[in-house]
Amino acid sequence: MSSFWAITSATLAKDLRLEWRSKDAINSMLFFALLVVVIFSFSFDPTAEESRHIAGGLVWVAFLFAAVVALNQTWAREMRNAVLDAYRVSPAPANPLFLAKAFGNFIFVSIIQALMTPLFTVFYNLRPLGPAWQLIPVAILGSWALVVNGTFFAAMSLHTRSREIMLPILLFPFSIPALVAMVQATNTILTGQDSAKFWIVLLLTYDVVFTVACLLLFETVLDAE
Amino acid sequence: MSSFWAITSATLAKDLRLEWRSKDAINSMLFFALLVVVIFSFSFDPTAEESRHIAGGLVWVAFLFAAVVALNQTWAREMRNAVLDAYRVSPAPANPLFLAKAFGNFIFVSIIQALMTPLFTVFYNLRPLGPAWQLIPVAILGSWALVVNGTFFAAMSLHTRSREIMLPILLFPFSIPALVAMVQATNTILTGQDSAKFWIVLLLTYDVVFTVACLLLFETVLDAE
Amino acid sequence: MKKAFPILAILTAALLGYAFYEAMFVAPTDQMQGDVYRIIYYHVPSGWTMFVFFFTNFIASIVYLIRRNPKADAVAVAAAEVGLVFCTVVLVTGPLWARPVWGIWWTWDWRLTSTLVLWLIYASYLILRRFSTGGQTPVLAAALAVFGALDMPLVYFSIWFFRTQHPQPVVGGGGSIDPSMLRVWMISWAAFLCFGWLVFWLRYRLEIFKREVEETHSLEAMLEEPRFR
Amino acid sequence: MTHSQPTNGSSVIVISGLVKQFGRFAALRGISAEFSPGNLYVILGDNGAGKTTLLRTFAGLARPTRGKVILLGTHDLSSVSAQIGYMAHPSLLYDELSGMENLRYFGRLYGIEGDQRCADAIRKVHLDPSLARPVGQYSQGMRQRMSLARALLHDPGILLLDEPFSNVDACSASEMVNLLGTIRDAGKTLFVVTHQAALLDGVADEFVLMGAGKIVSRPLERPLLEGAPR
Amino acid sequence: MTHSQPTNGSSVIVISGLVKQFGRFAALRGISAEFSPGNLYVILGDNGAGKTTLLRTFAGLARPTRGKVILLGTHDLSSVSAQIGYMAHPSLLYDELSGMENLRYFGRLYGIEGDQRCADAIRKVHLDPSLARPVGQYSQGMRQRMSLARALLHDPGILLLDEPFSNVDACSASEMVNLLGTIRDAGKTLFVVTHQAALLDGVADEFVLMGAGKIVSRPLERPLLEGAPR
Ligand code: HEM
Ligand SMILES: Nc1ncnc2c1ncn2[C@@H]1O[C@H](COP(=O)(O)OP(=O)(O)OP(=O)(O)O)[C@@H](O)[C@H]1O
Ligand SMILES: Nc1ncnc2c1ncn2[C@@H]1O[C@H](COP(=O)(O)OP(=O)(O)OP(=O)(O)O)[C@@H](O)[C@H]1O
Ligand SMILES: [Mg+2]
Ligand SMILES: [Mg+2]
Repeated sequence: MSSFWAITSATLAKDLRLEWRSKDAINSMLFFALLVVVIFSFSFDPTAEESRHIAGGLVWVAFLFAAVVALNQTWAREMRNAVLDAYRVSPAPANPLFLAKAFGNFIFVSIIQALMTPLFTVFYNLRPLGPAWQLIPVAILGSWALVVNGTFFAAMSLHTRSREIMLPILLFPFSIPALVAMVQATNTILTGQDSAKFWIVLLLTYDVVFTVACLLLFETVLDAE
Repeated sequence: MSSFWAITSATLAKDLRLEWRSKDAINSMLFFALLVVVIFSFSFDPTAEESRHIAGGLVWVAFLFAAVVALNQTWAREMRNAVLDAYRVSPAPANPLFLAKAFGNFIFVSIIQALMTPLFTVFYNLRPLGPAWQLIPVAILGSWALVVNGTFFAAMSLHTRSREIMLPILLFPFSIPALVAMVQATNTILTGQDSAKFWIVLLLTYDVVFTVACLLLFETVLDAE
Repeated sequence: MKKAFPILAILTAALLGYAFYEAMFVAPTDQMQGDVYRIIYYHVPSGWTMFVFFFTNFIASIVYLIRRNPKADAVAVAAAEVGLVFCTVVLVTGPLWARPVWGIWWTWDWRLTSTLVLWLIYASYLILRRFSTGGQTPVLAAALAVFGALDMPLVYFSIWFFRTQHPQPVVGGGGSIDPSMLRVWMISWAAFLCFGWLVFWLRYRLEIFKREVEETHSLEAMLEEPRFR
Repeated sequence: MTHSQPTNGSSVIVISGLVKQFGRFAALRGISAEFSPGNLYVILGDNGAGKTTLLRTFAGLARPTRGKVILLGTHDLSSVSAQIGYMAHPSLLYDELSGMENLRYFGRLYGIEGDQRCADAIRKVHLDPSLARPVGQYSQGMRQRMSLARALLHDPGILLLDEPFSNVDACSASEMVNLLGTIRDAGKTLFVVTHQAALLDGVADEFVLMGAGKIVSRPLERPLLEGAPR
Repeated sequence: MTHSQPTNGSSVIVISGLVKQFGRFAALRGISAEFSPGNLYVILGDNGAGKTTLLRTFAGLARPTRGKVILLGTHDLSSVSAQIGYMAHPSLLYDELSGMENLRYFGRLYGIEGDQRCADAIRKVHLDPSLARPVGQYSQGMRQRMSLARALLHDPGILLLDEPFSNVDACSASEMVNLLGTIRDAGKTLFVVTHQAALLDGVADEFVLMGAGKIVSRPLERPLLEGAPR
């Protein structure tokens, strides 16, 4: 078990190193976050009253976009020079690889979130009318939901055959419940009309179910040739 | 000159065939775009009157992000096995390659638009109050604006670290004028309050200026090592 | 060169001080806005100076693309950096001024927006320079600079088509100004230009120096034998 | 045709009726053979004969369509994977990391901590452990040698090497051959696919010739080779 | 040290003072040489000697840091690129397309229409033009040969081949050598980088030995080779 986490952390460290080769990485992410927010502000009139109603949707679309940018990259790196084969011939089990990738993407999405949230708040003049602290579990659970399935399906899509069928057809319907929950939870908290508890519990259930499913199935997906 | 177009069409045909075999770009674009539509329709009441005011922004942000996802793949294919070197040592000029890539991406973005527009219309209950046919030039000019710069900047980001994030960092600031024009034109047509002519002319100018600039500079960028 | 710098620095400091004095004490108080308006003597000269440097960057980039002269590239970096600093000053003084005058910090007015776009474009230019690998940085950056310069007219000419909250340009636009204020404006502008030029020159020297050091290193590397095969 | 060696309880690898199909094309067409420990096997054969495919089934990377692979007495290849070192045509290295960083990471997968063993492995292939350049900027032959270092790192009992000498200069190649000889003498089993059979003349224990998905002859009557193997 | 050939107006390639630096590392350290047409030059040297870098500057893919390359009498390498055939370490082929589809595309870049010439080029390297499998599923040696076919397709006057025989089986390699001989006899100039110098013994006109970014000796006193070249 301890080697399980040792491998996870080694893989995560390696991925972060590849990602953060330069210290400017954070700067570029900050800039990226700024750009996304600015793009949204141009496209929608952020001073409008209804901005609070659509803010939840906007924020999560922005994060989804960041996640897709990150996820596309995740496995491509392992395919170059067939490095994944080196992992597969080693005695290391499959799940640490999966977890490391998911954590890595989670960190990426979280950094973007941390950078973007203040920007959104300022530009859209947001002030949650409900309990603001609830936004934190929503953010964490929501990002994990995006990332855990995204990582899994991105791994599936390594094998072209399955990618064609799998990616849009599976990922799409599977992610909708999570997305709806995130957006609704955020909107409810921002507008303060209702309790977001139901949505948070739904998200939590979703996360648990899908994390377990991914861990159970990942080895099969990885070893499929 | 005829060989110019022969090479362009050969490259375009090759790209379309590759994409048809793997369906990489189309799938991830489609998936992303669908999610965006669904997220927004969940996140606020799409039958509301004001949906018409923000529809332009929604549609174009969705297309912009989808395009970034596709554009990131464009050149990756040419980097595998260093195939780009084979192009560079050949007597073929650089611009056909650029045009073929831009056309290819234009086709992808157009397909996505053709698929999404009915969805948007249904989900948001849109009915343009202005002259609807004007949406067609706006869509064409707008997509080309996104794609021509995107293809160029994606080629540029080949030579950089953290390639995937570089593309939006370069593309977004430079496309803001075009984006604003697209969004405003779409909104004006949908609400029918004003004439979209100015915006269409602005878009056209933008397209012409940047297409010329890309064609003039692409060879330099391609041959930079 | 070494002697010239302190002299120029002192002259510039004096000019800046004089401009400050003129702006704060000599220029008449605005009838409508009161004393807040005095920020104009920083806001507007910074705006002009910023354009001067971005334009320099554009010219230098073109020269680089044609001649491949490394000095042109050094000019381009220095100009972009200094220009970005002045752009930041505009973006900071603008809202500082807008708050008391318009009652808000920021609005998505086309003029403000286009200034923000300008800032974003040159920030992405500098990021590209950081992130590109190998010897092709100057080429890529120069190409990008040309794109930036093309974006600007599109953004700025559209000002005439909009009714904005922001005052119209005095030169070529519909705005007008009191001659005594104009005089102070010109003094501030001269001071800012001198200051900007001084910083730019320093930055340029530094860049050239850096390149010389790299050159020497690489020559040394060529002479020494490789440590292994 | 298939094999001429006596069945032996202590074989490291036993394969029987091995078939590997890719769609309609059969890359391996029913191979049965046994390989005993402590030997250096050289696998020869034309391009497309199935050599790489054979090594990949040994390594557990390709699942046989039919037939069995028994490695160190077990069917469950993943349980003995710590005993396998594999070097392929692609480098199996991260281009963006330096050689040392690469090995450090792969070491962790095998539970190897510390830089000492990584540096040793790099020195074994005559590269410099302190070279900070990322592997993507190595010359082709340097990368090839670094890839061998990766395969050797955890000191495996079975080494599967797919054309280790291609792109390697003559002098380094003969040093590598010596290294392989030493490893064999330490009791490991090696499978070396190569097209430069002459290089391994001095150290090979047995030559296995493959053709069109089968083992054609073994031990090889060596029409191609001049000197007798030890 | 640099070259020992008389200056000759009809040289295909003239290089002078060629330096190529990657950051602080100099891969080529001031090379001057001339190469006359109709010869087959074999470039030898240790890993990392700079052979690939040299070929890439000839092909116009790498811009020299200092020094000049004159190809067929001109500085403007892109104006003579139709005369250059280049084969590199990576295959320069699309993995997802079949061999024929690949060549058909690259043919178009050279203004070659029709399948005839593509099929001929594939047959020259002893592959089957009707093979529908994508190149990514070829064996390494087959891919290597297909890569050579790509370089030969437009019948260039100057062929730059970077280790064409690596991963190629002995029998195909000797056929390739014969092919190169025929091409040379048709008046083309060939530059072949290889670590298997013995293979080319029969057809090489001159051996060029590189070491640490320089041309060390030329013509080579061939300490490594037995037979005399033609
Ligand atoms: C809030 C952010 C603001 C930004 C980003 C901004 C930006 C700029 C820029 C870039 C210029 C120089 C452009 C040119 O000379 O054509 C400029 C000039 C000027 N600004 Fe602003 N500004 C801001 C707020 C304000 C406010 C609140 C006022 C006063 C009510 C103001 C008054 C002026 C004036 C009088 C000029 C000179 C016009 C001319 O002659 O060109 N600005 N501003
Ligand atoms: N994934 C695959 N799909 C389809 N065919 C394949 C695949 N991998 C290999 N093949 C085919 O199987 C055959 C054997 O390939 P293999 O790579 O094992 O040959 P090899 O003996 O290693 O050749 P080389 O010496 O050229 O490396 C070849 O004809 C090849 O095209
Ligand atoms: N892009 C690059 N960046 C930094 N260094 C490089 C780069 N490309 C090559 N080098 C270095 O230049 C030297 C020469 O490389 P080159 O590929 O020309 O060698 P080579 O003679 O072809 O060797 P091999 O026989 O192994 O292919 C090597 O030390 C290599 O690490
Ligand atoms: Mg093989
Ligand atoms: Mg090489």
